[in-house]
Amino acid sequence: MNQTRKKKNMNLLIGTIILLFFLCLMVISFFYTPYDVSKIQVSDKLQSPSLAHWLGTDKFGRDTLSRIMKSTQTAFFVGAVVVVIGLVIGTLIGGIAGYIGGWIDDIIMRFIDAMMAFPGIILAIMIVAVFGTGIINTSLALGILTVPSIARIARSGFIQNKALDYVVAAKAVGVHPMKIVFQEILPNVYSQLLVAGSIAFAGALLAESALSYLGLGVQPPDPSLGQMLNEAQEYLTDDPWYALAPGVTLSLLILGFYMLSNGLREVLDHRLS
Amino acid sequence: MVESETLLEARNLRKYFDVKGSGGRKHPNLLKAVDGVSFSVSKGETLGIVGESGCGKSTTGRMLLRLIEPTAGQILFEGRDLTQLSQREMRKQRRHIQMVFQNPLASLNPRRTVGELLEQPLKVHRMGNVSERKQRVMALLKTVGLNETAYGRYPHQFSGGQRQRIAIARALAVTPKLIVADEPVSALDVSVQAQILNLLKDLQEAYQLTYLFISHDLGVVRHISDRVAVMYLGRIVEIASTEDLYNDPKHPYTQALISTVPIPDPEYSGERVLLQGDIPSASEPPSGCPFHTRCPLAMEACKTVVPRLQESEADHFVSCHLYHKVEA
Amino acid sequence: MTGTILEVSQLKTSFFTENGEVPAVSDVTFRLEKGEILGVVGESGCGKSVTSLSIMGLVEQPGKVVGGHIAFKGEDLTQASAKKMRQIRGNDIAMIYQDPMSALNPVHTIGAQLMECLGLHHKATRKSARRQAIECLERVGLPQAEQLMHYYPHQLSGGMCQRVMIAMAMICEPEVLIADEPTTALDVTIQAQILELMKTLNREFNTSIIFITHDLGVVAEICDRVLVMYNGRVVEQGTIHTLFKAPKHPYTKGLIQSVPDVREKKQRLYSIPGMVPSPGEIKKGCPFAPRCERALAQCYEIEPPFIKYENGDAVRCLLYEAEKKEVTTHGRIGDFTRSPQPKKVF
Amino acid sequence: MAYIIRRLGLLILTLVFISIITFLVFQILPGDPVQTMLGPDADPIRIKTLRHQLGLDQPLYIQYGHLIEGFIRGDLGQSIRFSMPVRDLIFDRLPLTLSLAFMSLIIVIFVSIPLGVIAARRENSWGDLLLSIFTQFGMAIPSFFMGMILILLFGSVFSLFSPGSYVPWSEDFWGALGSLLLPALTIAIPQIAVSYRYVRNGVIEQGQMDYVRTARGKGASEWKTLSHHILRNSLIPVLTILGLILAEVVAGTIVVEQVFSLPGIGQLLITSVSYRDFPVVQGLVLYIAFVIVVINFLVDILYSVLDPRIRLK
Amino acid sequence: GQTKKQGEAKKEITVRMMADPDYLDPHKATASLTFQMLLNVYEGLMKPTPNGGVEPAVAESDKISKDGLTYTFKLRKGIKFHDGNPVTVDDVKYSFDRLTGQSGGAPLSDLSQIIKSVKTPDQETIVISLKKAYSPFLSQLTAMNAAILEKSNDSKQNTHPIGTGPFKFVEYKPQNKLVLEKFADYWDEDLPYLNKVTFSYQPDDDAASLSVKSGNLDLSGVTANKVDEVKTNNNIIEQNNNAVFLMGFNNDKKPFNDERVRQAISYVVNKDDVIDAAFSGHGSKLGSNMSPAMGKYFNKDLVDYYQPNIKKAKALLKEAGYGNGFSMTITVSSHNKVYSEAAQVIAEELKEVGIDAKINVIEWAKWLDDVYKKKNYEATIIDFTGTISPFEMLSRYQTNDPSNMMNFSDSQFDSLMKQAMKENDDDQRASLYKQAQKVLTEKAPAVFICDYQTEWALNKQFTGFKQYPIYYLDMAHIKPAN
Ligand SMILES: Nc1ncnc2c1ncn2[C@@H]1O[C@H](COP(=O)(O)OP(=O)(O)OP(=O)(O)O)[C@@H](O)[C@H]1O
Ligand SMILES: Nc1ncnc2c1ncn2[C@@H]1O[C@H](COP(=O)(O)OP(=O)(O)OP(=O)(O)O)[C@@H](O)[C@H]1O
Ligand SMILES: [Mg+2]
Ligand SMILES: [Mg+2]
Repeated sequence: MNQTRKKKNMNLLIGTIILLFFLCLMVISFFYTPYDVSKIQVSDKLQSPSLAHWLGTDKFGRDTLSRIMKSTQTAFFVGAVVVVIGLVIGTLIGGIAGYIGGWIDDIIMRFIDAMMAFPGIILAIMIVAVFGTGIINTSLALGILTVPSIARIARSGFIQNKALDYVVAAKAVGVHPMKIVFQEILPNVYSQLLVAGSIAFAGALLAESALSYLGLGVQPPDPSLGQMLNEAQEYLTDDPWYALAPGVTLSLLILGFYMLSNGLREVLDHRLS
Repeated sequence: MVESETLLEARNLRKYFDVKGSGGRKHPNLLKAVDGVSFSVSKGETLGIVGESGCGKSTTGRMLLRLIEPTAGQILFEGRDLTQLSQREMRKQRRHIQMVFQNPLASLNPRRTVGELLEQPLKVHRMGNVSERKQRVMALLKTVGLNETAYGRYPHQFSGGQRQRIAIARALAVTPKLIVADEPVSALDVSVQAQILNLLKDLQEAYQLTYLFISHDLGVVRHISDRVAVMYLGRIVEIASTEDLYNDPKHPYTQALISTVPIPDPEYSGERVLLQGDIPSASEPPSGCPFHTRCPLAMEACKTVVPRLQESEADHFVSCHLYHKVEA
Repeated sequence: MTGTILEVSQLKTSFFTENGEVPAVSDVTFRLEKGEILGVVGESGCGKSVTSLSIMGLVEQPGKVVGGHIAFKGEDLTQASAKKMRQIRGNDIAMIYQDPMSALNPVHTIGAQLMECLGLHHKATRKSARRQAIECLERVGLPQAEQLMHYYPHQLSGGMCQRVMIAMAMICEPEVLIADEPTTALDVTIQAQILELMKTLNREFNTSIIFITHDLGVVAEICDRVLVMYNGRVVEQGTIHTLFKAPKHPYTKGLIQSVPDVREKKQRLYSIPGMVPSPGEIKKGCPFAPRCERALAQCYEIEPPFIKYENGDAVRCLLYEAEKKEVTTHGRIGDFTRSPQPKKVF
Repeated sequence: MAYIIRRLGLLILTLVFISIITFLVFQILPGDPVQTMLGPDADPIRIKTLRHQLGLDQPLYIQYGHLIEGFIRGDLGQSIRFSMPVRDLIFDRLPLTLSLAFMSLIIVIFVSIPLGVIAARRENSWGDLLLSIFTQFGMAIPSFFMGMILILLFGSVFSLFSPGSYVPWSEDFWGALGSLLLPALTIAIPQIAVSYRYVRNGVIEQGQMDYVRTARGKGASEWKTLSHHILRNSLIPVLTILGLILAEVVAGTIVVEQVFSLPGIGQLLITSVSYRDFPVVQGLVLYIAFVIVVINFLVDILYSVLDPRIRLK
Repeated sequence: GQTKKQGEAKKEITVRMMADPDYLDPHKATASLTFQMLLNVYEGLMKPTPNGGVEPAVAESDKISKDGLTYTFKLRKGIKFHDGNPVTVDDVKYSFDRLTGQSGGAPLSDLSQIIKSVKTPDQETIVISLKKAYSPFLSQLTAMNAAILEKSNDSKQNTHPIGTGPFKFVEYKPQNKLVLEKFADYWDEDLPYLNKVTFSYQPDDDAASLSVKSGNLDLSGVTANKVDEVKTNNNIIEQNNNAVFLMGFNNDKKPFNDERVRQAISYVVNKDDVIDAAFSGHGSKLGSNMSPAMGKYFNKDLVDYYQPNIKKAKALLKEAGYGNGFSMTITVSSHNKVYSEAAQVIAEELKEVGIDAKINVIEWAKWLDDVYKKKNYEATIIDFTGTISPFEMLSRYQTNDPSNMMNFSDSQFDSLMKQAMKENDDDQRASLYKQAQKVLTEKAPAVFICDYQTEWALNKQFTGFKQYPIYYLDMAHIKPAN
């Protein structure tokens, strides 16, 4: 709308920069990290940042920077799996509920309500308890948790769109209902889903770290930021660096996704008006 | 007038919507959007439907394609009752009946190029192969007066009038027999409106199209229609050939309607029939004649007895007790 | 009864968007006489609303009045302080809008909204404000005004809302009423009622009204004089008689020609080719030139001057510059009834 | 009235779903409550006897049946781990969690609304941009990390606060306030960002409405327009969000109670899951869900008070 | 914490409660943390002593028959329950009947498999006869295994605990606090010194150390890295826990059914590194399933039996047919970080001999189910908390023992244990236990890592902390410092 050029989409800009930075870090970590990520050298433990260890070392004497680099792999993996699961299942459920409506919608929505009223972290703990911890299971559990909110967004998108003239027009032309759902409506809901997806990505990182904080998230030897924070927590007062490094990284990553989502929203709103 | 072949006939169409009554009463209110509408459209003619907002024009139009399922009634298209068809068969039938909507931007999927939009009906009805389809789309663009460069562009890159041309082209793509045009020019500026009206007329001539033309603008309807039906609160109150209707309106509502249209002529001094009050709500329609609450000529009988649509002169039907005395 | 109450000269209002300056109104000049109804017609986007908002001092960011003067009873509103403008708004100049439903605050009662106006300008007691509000509602023909005071806008029909809007505008008995498409959203039968009401009010209170519309029929019915706007400019100005009987500007002529008539069936409507340009799109010459069938080569080069006639009429067209002196009396209508068949659109 | 009955019906359906989810998850959850409670050193005979005494050797669906039967009678059952009524356990912790949630909500409301209004008034200024980045950062910091930082700052550096030293309101009002302030802040900060966005956008959106122009057209001052016309209307959608935020807040207490070692509902819930204390988990989850659903219900009612269009429909 | 006027001796103490008691009823309770608190409330016929032995409590004296089958106890004179009622032999009999299931209910303890009968010939004598000789029987008679409860309190043992200990129960709020108060009629008239003991729930180590620092907790275990922070106001007492922290193998599963593989791994694991990483260096290395806290029963020669030696380990693996290593999973519980931390160190070290160890962290409840009960695992890391009975510490390695989670089976070990059970002479028994420990070391059913230490921080205003080889915070002896 009425924005001046200069400040336009700072969100998108900053968000993209942050995420690109971490993406680069991740790509580099596949080929190179300053130290072996899992090499334990107890004699080097709990060092403060130095030239040798830019971000210090952890209580096993492992290099924090290397571990942070490596853990971006985990972060992006978990986030991606969660978002894919959430988007695919959520869109399917929400789309069906929204397009068909009636009692099917009622039942599905009550179920979704129930899922949402259910404390997510508890459900995650339960799912992890059943299937075990580890990167895959954690991602699956969090993916399932993302389904309700995405389903809601998808549903409202489908409801909004199905009453619009272009859908009626497609019907009038004789297009099959399934095609209407997936070829006509979906592309118009996708911008909302895109935003929801990037929020879900941030949410996945948050939730993974919360699970890890409770000791139930991604497990060693896969390094994860939440798990690093969990380890570092007890050294907070003496070695704040130990906790701050992964904590700040995590916050920045999540910030990146939030800003990206807001930026996207601005772009999309902008295009609509 | 030459008796011509009937293309479409609507018999006693009704559409009642369930609306959640206040406080969620046990029986939801029935909103009688369309309450027993019958008319027929002959091949090659244009039937105009006018009426104020909410009187059920769009609902009627959409029911003809079963985009809204009628609550009751029949729709005979070339003798076949469309209401009896399965969804599948109905989808096939839609090739013959197409629709043009009021808001051209809303009725075009914003994420499809004009090319895709125009090709879609051809694909759905399995017409031609890829190259034939593309050829046809190009021809269509030309027909409605658009440049070939429009093919790859998106609807939002066009002006309102151009968009309406695209919508018309899409409706034309499958060579339909009937086009239901629901207020196709209401959203347009006067100068563009004229362009589109002319286009519609030219197309009708060129392809022997039949139109059901819905509008609330009496001037526009007069300009384009051969016959006109006037609706009020879900019913047709008068239906006649355009000339008859405009020159000799029978129903008090039609008379009032025509007389209140502002004329762009400062010297015009026709008498105005000012109606009092508002249109009643369709969910709580008055008893008897729906118009009696505003009718300057209302009689006792009008409050209780529902008038029927009857022929008062040749091909001039009106639903009013003034013309058909109520039998006691 | 006579005397100029509002004089707008060379008003220019622009919006400063990310795509640069959008001159929504680039040259508007007119006078409003006391007690008259001045119509403003033009197609969508030609700057009618922005003109009225400029007069009210309500153009919002990123818009700005960048030139010209608005003289209200001798005072230049473009230079007035915010406080002064607040005093004038609602009290001396009031406004009503196209969509009465959305112009009323959905969460306050009709009564509260009516009385707010009085509270702002006359330090009236609640009781007298209430009495005045009820009177005002009755004056605009609303039955059961007492109860109506407690209603919320959504409980009223469109027509009733528009009456409430009018009552609200009239409650402080302003000298100028700006009505921005007050009947466009209404049905014909309701429109007729509202037009009748406005005529009555104009007569009773001698309020000057600027009546914005794009419906030429409405103009003919209610206005004394008309401005025709195109692309942010007044292209023609005149009494309704001269304008409808002897329009000068090719645009005005085209406009009148392209309206379908309820009284008779035209074989074919005249249509102005092309489409309305967006403000600022045409940088040079007459903005109507690309659509004008009588455009001359220079029309694409020089911006035509605003030619004023002694009787108060005016036109902005190069065609009339030469004949300036001759065409002081009414010209003949029908330049176009005999003009060649319009180009086919396809 | 009918509306309320309908809502009540939906509420019950939602609760039934929730209880089924909990039940199903517990059905497949590995682990035995008695063994978990007593640990690996426990005497096998003792474990067997206790399992029998607690009725845990019956199939879970029968236990579930008993539990539901109890619920209908208004009895939430007996905790396995604490051998005391679930109701007592919950009510013991409720004051803490509720006051935590309430304080967070108050903070959210009193910070986000003024911030949102200020940002909206200065739309697209640098201040608006900074505020937007700032609040997003608040959202991006995981609550436990935020908690850690706050503890580090206020607990260790400034020694203003010591975690885990919760005193009930009844014992020491200021002490309770002090011990809940940081946790409440931790929960509130990300929600401030959410609410702020809605307030800001609401104010901007409502500011462009016709009726706002009407108000200005009447000669109303900026302040009057804002307070009288814009704010009230823009708070209506914010209210719905506040319902969601409250749900988030309630969920947020779970992690935050863990971080700050506060003996509230959240802590009870987590230990009860890990100890497989099915009656407590079922009771708590239903309780939380009930609270959330009821809150949404109240929000709807409040909604109709604020918005006459809904009231009279 | 209470802030009393300066100079006045503090008679009330706040002690950290790490976890809730499982039951207040001592016959039902099992968790060592429960008894850490409840041993102040309840007593058995015997009570533990700091050196690992037992001494008479509710009983005044005991006599054991030659064949080790009959134990005769005399009831302590004038001993009272907290409600003021005198303790009678009926109460004693009631308590044993309740434990063994004689009074109708199901048995609550495996004492039912040892005890034949409990008789009360007169008002001050209790005679217990056993089914078979069981030398550690006396140490089974403390409140941990056989608390003496009041018969008339039968239905309320769990909600209104009544015992004979130095403190009486006041109130318990789950996840909040457990409050005890001085029992004025305690049989040992000198004890206790304090008026009130509050166990305050604080599961989080960091929060606990902050509370200790701020004086909200007077007695609490603190993690090693926090010791310096709390030193100023507190005395630090280091205590061996008599726990055995180990990595156990599933001795039935390939390749761990081959003792050479187990020995090889024992040669790889560097216990010092593990102690450093998981316990910040605060632990004493172990060689077998016994801690130095057990005094004379501890075989100290075994500690350095396996020195880290990669060459030897590789040779052993090669011999066993795993020259190229193999992959394995270490399943650990999530309820404490030390397990996964130790696992990370060990996994890293195992890489050196080509063993690829994955770490699977699961919930405690799942661990108990999968690993402990179903024995569905390859290797796990866990700690066994100590008891005062050396027999019990070793018993889980007997072939048919129900708690033999490692599926260890060795006939030599079994016969040594059988002998020890019958042996009445304490020194003889000690030597048998030492031999059994040696068998365990050699056969390596597990890598015995360490007995970790607890750093107790006790507010300088108090003294009198007594160490026991079991989880027992003896509050009766704590007194104001001046
Ligand atoms: N899906 C629906 N559910 C409930 N009521 C409906 C629905 N669609 C239309 N209506 C109601 O039916 C009546 C007729 O609507 P319809 O759209 O046919 O009117 P219309 O004559 O086309 O009006 P307009 O000129 O405003 O387009 C209206 O009162 C409308 O509120
Ligand atoms: N906030 C704004 N930002 C940028 N451009 C604007 C803004 N408001 C109006 N305009 C431009 O100003 C021009 C004139 O708008 P205005 O609303 O006055 O038209 P109008 O004649 O009232 O049209 P309508 O008949 O549709 O109401 C439009 O072309 C529009 O693009
Ligand atoms: Mg319609
Ligand atoms: Mg306008």
